[in-house]
Amino acid sequence: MSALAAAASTTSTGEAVQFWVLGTVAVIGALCTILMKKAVHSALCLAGTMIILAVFYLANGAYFLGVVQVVVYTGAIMMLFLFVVMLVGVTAADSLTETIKGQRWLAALCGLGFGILLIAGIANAKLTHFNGLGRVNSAGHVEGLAELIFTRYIFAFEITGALLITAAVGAMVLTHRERTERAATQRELAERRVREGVQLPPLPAPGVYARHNAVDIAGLLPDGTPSELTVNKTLRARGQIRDVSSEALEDLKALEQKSAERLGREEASK
Amino acid sequence: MENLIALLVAAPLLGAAVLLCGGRRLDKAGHWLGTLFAAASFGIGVALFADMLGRGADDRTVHQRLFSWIPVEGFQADVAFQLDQLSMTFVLLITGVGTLIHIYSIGYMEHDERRRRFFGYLNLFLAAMLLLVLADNYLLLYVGWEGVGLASYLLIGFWQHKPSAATAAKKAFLVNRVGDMGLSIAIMIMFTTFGTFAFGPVFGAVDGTSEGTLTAIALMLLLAACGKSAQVPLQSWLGDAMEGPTPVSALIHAATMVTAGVYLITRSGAVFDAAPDAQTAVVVVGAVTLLFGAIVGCAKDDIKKALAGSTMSQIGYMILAAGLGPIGYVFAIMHLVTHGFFKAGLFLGAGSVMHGMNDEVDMRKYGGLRKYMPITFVTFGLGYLAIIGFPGLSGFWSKDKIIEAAFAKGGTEGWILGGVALLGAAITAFYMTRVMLLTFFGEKRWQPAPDADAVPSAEPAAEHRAGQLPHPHESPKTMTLPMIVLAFGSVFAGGLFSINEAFVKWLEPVTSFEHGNPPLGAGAITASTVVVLLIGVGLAYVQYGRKPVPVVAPRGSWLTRAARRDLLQDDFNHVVLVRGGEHLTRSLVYVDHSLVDGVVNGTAASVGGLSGRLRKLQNGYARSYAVSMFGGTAILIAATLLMRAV
Amino acid sequence: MNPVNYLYLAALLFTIGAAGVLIRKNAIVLFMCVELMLNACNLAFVAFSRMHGNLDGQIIAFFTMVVAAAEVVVGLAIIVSLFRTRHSASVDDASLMKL
Amino acid sequence: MSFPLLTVTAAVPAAGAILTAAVPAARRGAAKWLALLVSLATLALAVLIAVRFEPGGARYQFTESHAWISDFGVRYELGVDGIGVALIALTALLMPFIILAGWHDADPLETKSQRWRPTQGFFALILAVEAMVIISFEATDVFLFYVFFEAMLIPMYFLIGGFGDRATSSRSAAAGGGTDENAAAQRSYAAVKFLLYNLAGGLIMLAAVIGLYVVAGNFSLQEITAARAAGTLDMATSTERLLFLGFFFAFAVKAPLWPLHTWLPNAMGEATAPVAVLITAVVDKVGTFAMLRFCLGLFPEASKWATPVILVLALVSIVYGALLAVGQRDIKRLVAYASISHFGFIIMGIFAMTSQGQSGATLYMVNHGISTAALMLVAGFLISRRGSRLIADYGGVQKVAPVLAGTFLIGGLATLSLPGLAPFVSEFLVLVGTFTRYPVVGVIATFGIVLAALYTLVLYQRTMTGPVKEEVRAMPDLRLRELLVVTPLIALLIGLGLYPKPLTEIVNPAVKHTMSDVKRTDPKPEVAVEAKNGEAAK
Repeated sequence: MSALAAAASTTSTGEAVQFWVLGTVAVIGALCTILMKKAVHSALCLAGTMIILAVFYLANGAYFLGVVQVVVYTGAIMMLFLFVVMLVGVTAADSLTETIKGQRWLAALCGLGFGILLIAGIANAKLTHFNGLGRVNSAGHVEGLAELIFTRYIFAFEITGALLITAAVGAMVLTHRERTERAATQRELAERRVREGVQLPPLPAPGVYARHNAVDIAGLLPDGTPSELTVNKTLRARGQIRDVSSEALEDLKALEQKSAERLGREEASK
Repeated sequence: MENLIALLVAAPLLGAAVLLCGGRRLDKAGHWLGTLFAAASFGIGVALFADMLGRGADDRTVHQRLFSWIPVEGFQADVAFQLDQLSMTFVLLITGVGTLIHIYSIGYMEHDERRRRFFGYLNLFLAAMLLLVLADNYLLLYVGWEGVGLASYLLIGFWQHKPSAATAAKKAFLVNRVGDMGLSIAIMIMFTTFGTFAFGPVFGAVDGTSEGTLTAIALMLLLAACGKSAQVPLQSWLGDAMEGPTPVSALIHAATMVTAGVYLITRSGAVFDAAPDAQTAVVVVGAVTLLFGAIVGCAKDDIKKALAGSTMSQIGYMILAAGLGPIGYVFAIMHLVTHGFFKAGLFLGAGSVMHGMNDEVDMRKYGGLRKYMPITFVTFGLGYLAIIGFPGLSGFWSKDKIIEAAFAKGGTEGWILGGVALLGAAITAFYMTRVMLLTFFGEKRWQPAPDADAVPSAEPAAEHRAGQLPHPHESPKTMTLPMIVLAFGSVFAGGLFSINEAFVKWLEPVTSFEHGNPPLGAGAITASTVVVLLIGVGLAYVQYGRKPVPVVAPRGSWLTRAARRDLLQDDFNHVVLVRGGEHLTRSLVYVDHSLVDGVVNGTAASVGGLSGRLRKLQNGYARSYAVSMFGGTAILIAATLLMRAV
Repeated sequence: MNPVNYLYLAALLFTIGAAGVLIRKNAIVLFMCVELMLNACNLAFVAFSRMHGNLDGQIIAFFTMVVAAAEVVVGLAIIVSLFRTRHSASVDDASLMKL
Repeated sequence: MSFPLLTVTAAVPAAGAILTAAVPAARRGAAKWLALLVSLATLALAVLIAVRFEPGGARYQFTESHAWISDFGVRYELGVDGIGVALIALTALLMPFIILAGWHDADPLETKSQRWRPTQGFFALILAVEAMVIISFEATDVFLFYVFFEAMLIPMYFLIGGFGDRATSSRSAAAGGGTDENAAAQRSYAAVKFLLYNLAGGLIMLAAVIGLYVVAGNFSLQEITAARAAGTLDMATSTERLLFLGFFFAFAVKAPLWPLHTWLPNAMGEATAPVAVLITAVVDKVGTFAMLRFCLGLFPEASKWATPVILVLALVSIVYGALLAVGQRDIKRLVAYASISHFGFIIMGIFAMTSQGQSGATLYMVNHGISTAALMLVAGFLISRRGSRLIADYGGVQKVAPVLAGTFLIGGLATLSLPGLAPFVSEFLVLVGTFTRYPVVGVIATFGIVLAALYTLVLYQRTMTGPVKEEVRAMPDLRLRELLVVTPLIALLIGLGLYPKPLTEIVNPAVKHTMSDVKRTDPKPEVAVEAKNGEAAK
């Protein structure tokens, strides 16, 4: 009996230690997933949990699944999530304040009740029988899986294939926007701007007092007040303008003081 | 020969069908056709009569079974006829008087554009009435019973454009229906008790049946008789029924249909004889109606309504006699026949008078007509003498026998009944003399006919004569001829019947007969009858013959006023039944709308309200739905666990 | 150690994921929670597969992954287009179902 | 395998319905003729069934049986007994008259304010109802029956809601204009009410049907009845009662029995007269028919258990319906309440459980169909002439249109069960049959005949007699088409009244079977009579 098969049919002390340690981490990761304010953080926590689950799969003798879990789930699906998070950006939806009356209480109640019931159910079930995978893996684990997939589950397999293609096409249909009219030329844009007369010259550049990432920082007008015009429309809509006017003034003051000191020192050194 | 029985009924029925379905094409000849069919029926009747006379007294009953009518498990109703002496008597009376009245109607209805239909209805009536008396079981009798009710309804309401006529017709039918209810319940009891309702088996099984059951049957039959024969308490329709054309009043509401109750009781003699309590009820009804009708007759100024009161009273006599049992049956029928003659004659006479008087019906506006209408006067006069029981005329023979039989009932009862009958005779004499005096004697009190626009005129072709003074004239021959024939009957029929007790012997095999033993001698009773008769006539003469008659009726005593209003029976009906019924139906309509429907609509509304509340749960937030899904799953798991645990 | 513990863990993770669905408004996070639930199921399948000694559980888990991939693709596409039209990724903003 | 006569009889109108619906709008006149022809063909088939039916033969004849949903033992099982034959004949008979009477009811309207009405649809729906009703009378599989029992609600709903009476019962409508919307609202209220009532009944029945399957294991009426009779199928008393109530409730709504009746006056009032006839003369008969066939056949003990209550409800229906009819101001609603009273009689006859009562009830179904058709269709002709359903809007019609008035009177007389007309035979049988077992009930029900006279004659008096009203002065008498409708009906009323034997002969054996289903025998007469009626005369 190979080592692989042995791992799938018995539980060693090592596995127990691994379960308790990694299990704790997985639960913490799951909790972080639902509690983290930022979507990116949630995604990262979830990815962590998934990797732990992959380890558990391996521990349970599901080697193929364990690898697939890492490759497909953590590698592909979670990355897709991150892409979308990037596309959508940080939104107001991230706020953890509840808007539906009683939703949180109900959710807690249901969650608690559900969890207790589920665990009680498992505890109630007679799960004393423990076979291990030794026999079915005798001809090789992946071969065993393949045999099942391509014999008994062939229809399901084919249909999931069709489903995947459909999903891919569906995603394209949903996200792709067909341009229905000719794009306006530079001339036309310029003429429209003149006609509307709202903002004739180009918009002012943002981040006059730029430091690190100036796209979301409004440029200051000569009197020191920030001008929203200088910030990207999208950011404006999301209310993601960072007002650094006071900070900038303080910086200026500090700079002046520093330079004054230096000047003073130079004078003194003279 | 017995195969002809069906033809008796079929002939007028065919006539009715032809006339009613024939359409306008028959308008010209319709009345002659109708009369022909009636006469044909009479001819068949006479032939059958001759045939019957040719056989022995005990062998005269014949049957004809046409077909099985309603064959249902345990229930056999046949269309079958039975012709015996009793039916024969009726057949001759119905077809005979019927034919005469058909002839009379030719003249009377001359100006009516719907004359064809009138004759159709008359034929329909004859057919139904013949069916009634010829049926050999109660169910078929019931068909005829309701059939005459229908014909009566159609004929009373013949002038449908008059609301009063339409109302009177409806009332007649409704009151009759109450009676019919009695008959149908009686049939149901019979079926439950005997398993059949044919005459023969039922009468044969009377001996082994409890008296209670028989009394129930008899009382229900009495209820039926009360309805059809206008006996208290179901008499109220007869007065109103005078809204119909006069020949109808003569035929249906005097001579034939209203006597069906007497026929029913006589026919069911076996049942009544075995139920003495019911017989007492019959006698009481008869006696009360006798006086009731007579009193009403005294107060009415409308000539037809006065005669209607008289009819009621005379049928009271018959019912009284029929209630006396074997000592009375024969005389009830005998009075029925003689009454058929003289009352039909009287009505035809009244019709003749109205025909000549612009359809005026108020006797106070007649007077002195004997000079203008001699034939009418003579025939009416003979009818008058017959009805008051003038010695020697028909009414005398039959009524006297009834009074004798009443006394012969025996005991206090007998004295009371005899006294009532005598009193009735006196009042009869009084009111008939009053009618006679007001109509044919005294001075002229004619007035222009009422304005046609104000009151839609009853009689045909009256409209163009409205507003003119009437020109009383003798009626055409088609009208006078029947009157003359009937007058002959009024004079001689009673005498003929009484020769050698011919009528008693004729009917005895069917109705059974016992000689009554009145506590007084027959002579004494006859004498007292004549005495009370003279008193009645004398009083009337004092009241109406000696003094001028006011054209507008005086207010009169409370009794007069009550009698004018049919002794307040109508008021009672109106207040209790009509008003009560109206309130009941109105409140039920309300109940149906707001309670029965309301419960359902209320349920719907509350479901709607509830779903309005529940709708708030559907707030559109996907997460809320998720909570319910999640909670639902939790509950399902809990339920599964519980089920496993139990 | 009893492998049933894997089932308890799966139940716990599933419940956490479900609770996340209920309390988060951000569609993307919500989606992640769904994925968490799916993974929890997969864990249970795998554990059962081991207990019963056959591979069918693993096959189902495998199919779950595939379907989850498809679902994520479409779901994220929906989120993106939703965001384009409504400028928000909050599931509460798309509460038009009550009409 | 013999010729599937029953299937064909139901299939002909079904196919006719499809064909009629497919007639292009431009040739809508052809749709009418097609529908008429189909209904006549169905009538011919129904007559064939009636002629070839052997009263002395097997209980169910012309049987057909095919598997339908074999997993649940649902079979396509048809068969007719005498009661079924009588009712199929009635249905097939009335249809041509209904179609003929409704000839112009679905013509496109001139006024633009009202919607365009598909003429073909009207006739197709009528034929669809016919097909479903016929198959309900034929089905001997409970599930099959249930399906069509429910399905006929759909075309009926559209017939009531979509092709309502143009005349309204509000006074202002007669004056003209402005109330189309009001009428449409009333109509849709009536249609929805009809649908909801009957659906509610049907759903409860569905539960009972499923319950029956659970208990009996199949849906076959014949098998279950036989098993019940042989004692091989035991039901707990409470189960049987619950199932019985489930079935009975649905039938009582359909029939309709007090207090489940309120949908009928609305539906009949708002529908056109032919559709009203369709409701009360044909569709509602399925309810009473099913009581006789399914309630008594499947649940004899429970039927006996429920008899007292049902009889009381039937009595209430009789008296209450009649009293309400007296109080109505709307002609069609009056007829509807009269029908409620008559349905009380039918149900009373069924549950009296005597031969006379049940034969009477069956005859009553047929006769009531014909008499109500006669009265209602003539009333419809009358209403179409004046555009008002209010009794008070008429008066003196007799003078203007004597034939119309005459036929109306005959219809009315049939309604009040005048002897000599068909309904008398049945009503009397019902009364006698009830009286022999429950005398008090019989006597109280007899009051119904007085009340029937009251409402009929009041209606006739107020509409037909009296001075001629100005608005009816120009009213034309019956036209040829209308005469063609009324005359045969009246001839039938008279014919069946004088000679109902052909009908009773078909019905009697079926009643005998039903009586043996419920294991009851007629009460014996108290006094033995030596000679039976009839023999005495020979």
